[in-house]
Amino acid sequence: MLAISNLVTEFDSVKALDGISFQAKPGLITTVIGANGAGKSTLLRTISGLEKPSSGSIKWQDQELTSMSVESIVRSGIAQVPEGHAVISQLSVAENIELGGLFRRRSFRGDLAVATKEVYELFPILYERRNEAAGSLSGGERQMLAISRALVSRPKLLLLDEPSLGLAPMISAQIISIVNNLCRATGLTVLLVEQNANTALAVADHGILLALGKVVADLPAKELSADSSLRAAYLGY
Amino acid sequence: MSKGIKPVRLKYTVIGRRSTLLSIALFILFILLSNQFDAYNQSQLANIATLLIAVFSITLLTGASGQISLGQGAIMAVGGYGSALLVTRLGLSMWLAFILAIFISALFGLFLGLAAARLSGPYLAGTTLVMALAIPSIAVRFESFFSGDVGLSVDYGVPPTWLSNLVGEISIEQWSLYVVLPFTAIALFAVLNLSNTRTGRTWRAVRDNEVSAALSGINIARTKVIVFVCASGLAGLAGALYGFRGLVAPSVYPTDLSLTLLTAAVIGGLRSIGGAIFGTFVIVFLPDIIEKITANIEIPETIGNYLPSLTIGILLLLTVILNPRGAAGALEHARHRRKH
Amino acid sequence: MTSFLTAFFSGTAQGAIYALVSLGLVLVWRGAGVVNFAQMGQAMFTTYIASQMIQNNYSYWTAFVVALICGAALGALVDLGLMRPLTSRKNSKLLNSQSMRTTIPVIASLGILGVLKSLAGIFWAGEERGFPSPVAPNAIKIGETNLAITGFDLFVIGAVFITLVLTTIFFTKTGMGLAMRASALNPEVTRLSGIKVGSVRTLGWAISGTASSLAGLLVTPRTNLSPNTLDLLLIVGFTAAVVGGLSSLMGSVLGGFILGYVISFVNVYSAPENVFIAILVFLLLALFIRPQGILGSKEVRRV
Amino acid sequence: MNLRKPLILTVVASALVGSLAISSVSASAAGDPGVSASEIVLGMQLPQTGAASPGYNKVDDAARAYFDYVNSKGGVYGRNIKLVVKDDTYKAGLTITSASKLINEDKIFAFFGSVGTQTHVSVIKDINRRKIPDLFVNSGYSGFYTDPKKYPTSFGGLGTYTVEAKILGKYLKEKYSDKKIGILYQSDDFGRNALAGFAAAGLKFEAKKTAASFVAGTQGSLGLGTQIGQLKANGVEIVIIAAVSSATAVAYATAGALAYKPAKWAVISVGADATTFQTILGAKGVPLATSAAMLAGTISASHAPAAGDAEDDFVKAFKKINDDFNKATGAGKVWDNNIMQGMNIAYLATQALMGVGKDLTRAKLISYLENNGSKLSSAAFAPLGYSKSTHEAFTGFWLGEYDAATVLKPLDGKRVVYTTDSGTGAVTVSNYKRPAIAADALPKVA
Repeated sequence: MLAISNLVTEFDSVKALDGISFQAKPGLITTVIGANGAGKSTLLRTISGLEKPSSGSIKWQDQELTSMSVESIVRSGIAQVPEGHAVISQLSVAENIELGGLFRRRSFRGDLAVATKEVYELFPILYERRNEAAGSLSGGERQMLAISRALVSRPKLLLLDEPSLGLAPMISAQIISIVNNLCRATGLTVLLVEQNANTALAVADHGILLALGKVVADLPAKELSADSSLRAAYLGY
Repeated sequence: MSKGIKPVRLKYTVIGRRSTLLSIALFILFILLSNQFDAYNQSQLANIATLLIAVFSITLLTGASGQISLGQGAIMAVGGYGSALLVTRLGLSMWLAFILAIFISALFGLFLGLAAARLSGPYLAGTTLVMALAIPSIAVRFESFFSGDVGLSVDYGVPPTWLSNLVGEISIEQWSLYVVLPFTAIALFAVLNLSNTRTGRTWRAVRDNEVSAALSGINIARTKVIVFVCASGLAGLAGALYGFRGLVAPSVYPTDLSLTLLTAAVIGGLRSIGGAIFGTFVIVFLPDIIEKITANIEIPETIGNYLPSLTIGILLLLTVILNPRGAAGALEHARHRRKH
Repeated sequence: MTSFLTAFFSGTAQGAIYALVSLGLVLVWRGAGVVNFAQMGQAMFTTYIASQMIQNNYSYWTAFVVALICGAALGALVDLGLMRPLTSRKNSKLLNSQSMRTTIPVIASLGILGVLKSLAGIFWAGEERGFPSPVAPNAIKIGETNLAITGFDLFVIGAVFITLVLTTIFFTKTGMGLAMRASALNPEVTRLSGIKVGSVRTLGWAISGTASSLAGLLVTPRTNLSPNTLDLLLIVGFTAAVVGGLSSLMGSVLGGFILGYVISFVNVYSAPENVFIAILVFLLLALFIRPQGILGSKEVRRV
Repeated sequence: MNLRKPLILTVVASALVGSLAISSVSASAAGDPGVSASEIVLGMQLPQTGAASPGYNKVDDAARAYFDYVNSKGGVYGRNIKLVVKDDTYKAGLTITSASKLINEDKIFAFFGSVGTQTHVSVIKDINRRKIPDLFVNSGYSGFYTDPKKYPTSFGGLGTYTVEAKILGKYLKEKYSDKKIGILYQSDDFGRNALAGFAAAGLKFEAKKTAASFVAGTQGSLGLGTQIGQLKANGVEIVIIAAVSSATAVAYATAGALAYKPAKWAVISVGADATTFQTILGAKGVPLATSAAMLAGTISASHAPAAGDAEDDFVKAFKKINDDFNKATGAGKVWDNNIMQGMNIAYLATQALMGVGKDLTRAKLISYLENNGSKLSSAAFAPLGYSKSTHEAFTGFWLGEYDAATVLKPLDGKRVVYTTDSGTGAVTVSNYKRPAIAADALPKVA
């Protein structure tokens, strides 16, 4: 269980997150939606430790994350797929995947091979192109690679930052459905940040609506998508 | 440059008055100081006044526009050789030669700047370092023109009689201070104005973020070249004055000189003119202070010999670790804290 | 023809050493975004340590290994003690400016250089001393003709070759090598993969320290050791790194050899006095014609 | 870069306080500075640290040791000789600063034994303008001494490079007229002065064929091998070296590596210090016996006895004083040519100061040296040239060959001192007889 309370993150004394509190239940997909600049990405970056909050707490399985380094947070079972299909384009596909599991190679060598095999099964196209430079992949393939890199570390919590950004609707739908299946099959907890609220709410169990760094709605996904007034006020459709 | 200044003419005059006052203040303070000093410290003061101009060039280049040069000493050499050749070969007056040295080195800075505009950070640092090494060897290579290692013997001459009649007997050291000081005051005036006008703000924008500076319509390359030209002019003037202490030769402008100047600028504070003054005082007087302190302590000669360079190295590291903005930054920090 | 061969062989042996220096510089530049001007100061210091050990009757090879270890330790120390705190500091206004982030570490490395030189002066009285070579530096013969290459040159080329092979294997075949490449290319994604980028960088500094320490051990038998002797090597190595692209390991090695030939051919066909000028001209030409270096990629190089 | 008034005031105020603390204005008594009833203060500038310091940084300790010895014997007319030394790291900018300090703060009576042409040239004009004696400069650059009207107070402390090259050159040209003679020189004022001297003796060299060079201070780190390789390829049989001793050692090692064995090496005295040669090669792993064998047979010139000549009375006396009075430690105290040179000029200075008499002034010292300087004696086998028309020191050299014990032994077993000038004068045999050193190792003046 991920529990966030009163989280504040500032950039040059501008509050990007202004006292955020919510919980993400294990085994479910929680989506964070909101307009541009609502603080969605900052939220994910603060959870994974890339940004340091100025106050508040992030509890993950009784561990306080705010004082931990990015690496320790990752090692505690949280994997983030950063915005913009972040892969290392100069490295090969296989190397990108290897990178994700690198920190486990001492203690879980056997499982690492299994995990690698699993992501290749999940995304067969990556296996075909495993020796090519990641830079040569298409946008969708890169996103698959970024997710694969996160999955080989066998996370318990997956932080997805705008996976559909810049992708054709069909491909983004495909990717989101794969994540959905994965969650249902393995009990993975997912925190999905999306600008495209419809897509996200369609698969999510729970929805958090952010506006200007504050939580304006914390509802089951179905209720949130049904609330047309909220949609009109904050998402503009 | 004129294009950059024009729109702010109004402000220019206001700033001009303040910087005039400050430059005159500096001039008078140096004179007052020199009257308290013995001849050696007067010559040290002249030395400070000279090197200060070179340190100002780093304040402009690195502090205001973010370009790092490890070769200011080589540009000083350009100014030094320029002026010394004009005096020894063409028989020009020393004063005219100093002023021409500014233009010669500024022209050199233009070429250098054209190359430097394409470079950033470590590329520039390394390239200027190679230059610092190569320029003195040009003097040796073309010995018949530049007089090789032995160099060109030049000096400030003797004080004119009208001056001695006016203020009494003037020592050679005092005379050297009197020669240098007007140039230092003018350099200070120039640097203050450059940094406080829109030109200065343009430079700072380039320093802080090239991309956003470019987005706001600043021509990055041209700005960099202009800074290089200005800084080179200053360094060349300093080099000419430095050479006229006695000699213009490769051993007067070694690679270390460039590093010493940078050290002075960093210790005092790369972005502060007051810091530049402070840093120059430190590097010039530190060896004397260490000598005074250790005079009565029995330490092995080898340690004593290396103590000044060791201290300066440690001072540089401490500055960078404790407050990269140098003494000026630390002072401001302290003042800031007291207020709260 | 003889002078051509002389220049060629000498250039190869010299270039091998420049390649090492250049490699050390590029390792740190890629990993930490710092050009370490103290690098050859570190090498000078470790070579003095080796020299001191040999004077105290340790074998050459013991001293050799100790010097390499000290090189690694010194490199790591520079990073842990100075560069890491410096580059990770976010609250300082000065470091918020783009250009200052590269400038301040350069200044810091110059400070280290000054301190190391002074310390070497204090410990070893600034004395100029010789330094042994592990193999007899005798010219290699084919039949009756002496080649312009000595056994020691072959040792140098061999040692550098082994280093380069080991480095290549390390970077392409090991997890740590992958982590190091990834850290250099994209620190954020690497951190998000659970890799301690800070430690990986420190390792880069250590490897760079070892490579330059090796360069020091290999170059001093040909000349003498004093606190200043290796300064030139840094400048040549830097030029080689820029020619090679500063971001490419292979490029840096290639650049080293090219510089070796440039210097050697200027020595033979022109005059040693022209070497510095030639280096400057070559550097400027390289920057103008191919600013991203022979193997550098355009995006990495901020021009 | 904002400038607030308080900051500039703070800067200036602290500078004021700081510099007041270090300025020491002492009222000077009547007469020349640096002389009192109990003391004579001499000042010396040399590289004690930095690239040019190795070897030369021993000269000051040696000279001080000799002065301390003189002081222990009651000084000169009851005055102790004090030597103030400033490190200029071989950078002229610092030389200018430290000269001002010696003059204005240390109030020296005279400059003494300054090391380095490139540095001394930056201050010689000023020193002369102030009429301060500039004694026994450790530079063989003839430009300092041959025109006393230009530099009336400067006196040499070495034979000039030109004189030495003329003498050595004439010998080699005659003796090896059938052999190909080449040179390896360091490309600075020293190397080029030597080249000019050889040219005056009729020995001309051709670049890339019989002349090889390296950049001074690099000690061949940028490829001495290619240069020596060229000499070898061109079949040069006699190699002259005009370089400092540490570079000579590297040159021999490099030639050895290239299997290049010239019929004869000839090394200018500056570069022929056997101790430095052996120490450097020793650290390169060359056993002492081997390096001695490498040096054996090398021709060199000297104005003084060889440092390794244990039979020489001056060497014996100086060595004893070095053991007893030299405060340097480690390598700084090891007896060699540098130490002997330091002792010898200190001996000369003591002699000159004694010669002037009790009433010591700068003008008297200079006039004494011009009128009686050529009669002064020292460890050198060559006469001093001091006169009203030239301020050159040792005008002659004897030629020798290193034996298997690294001692320079006179050629053909008989020490012949040749003499000439720094101009176009002929090389002749000198009939100067060196006066013996007194039992107390103190100079005696008539």
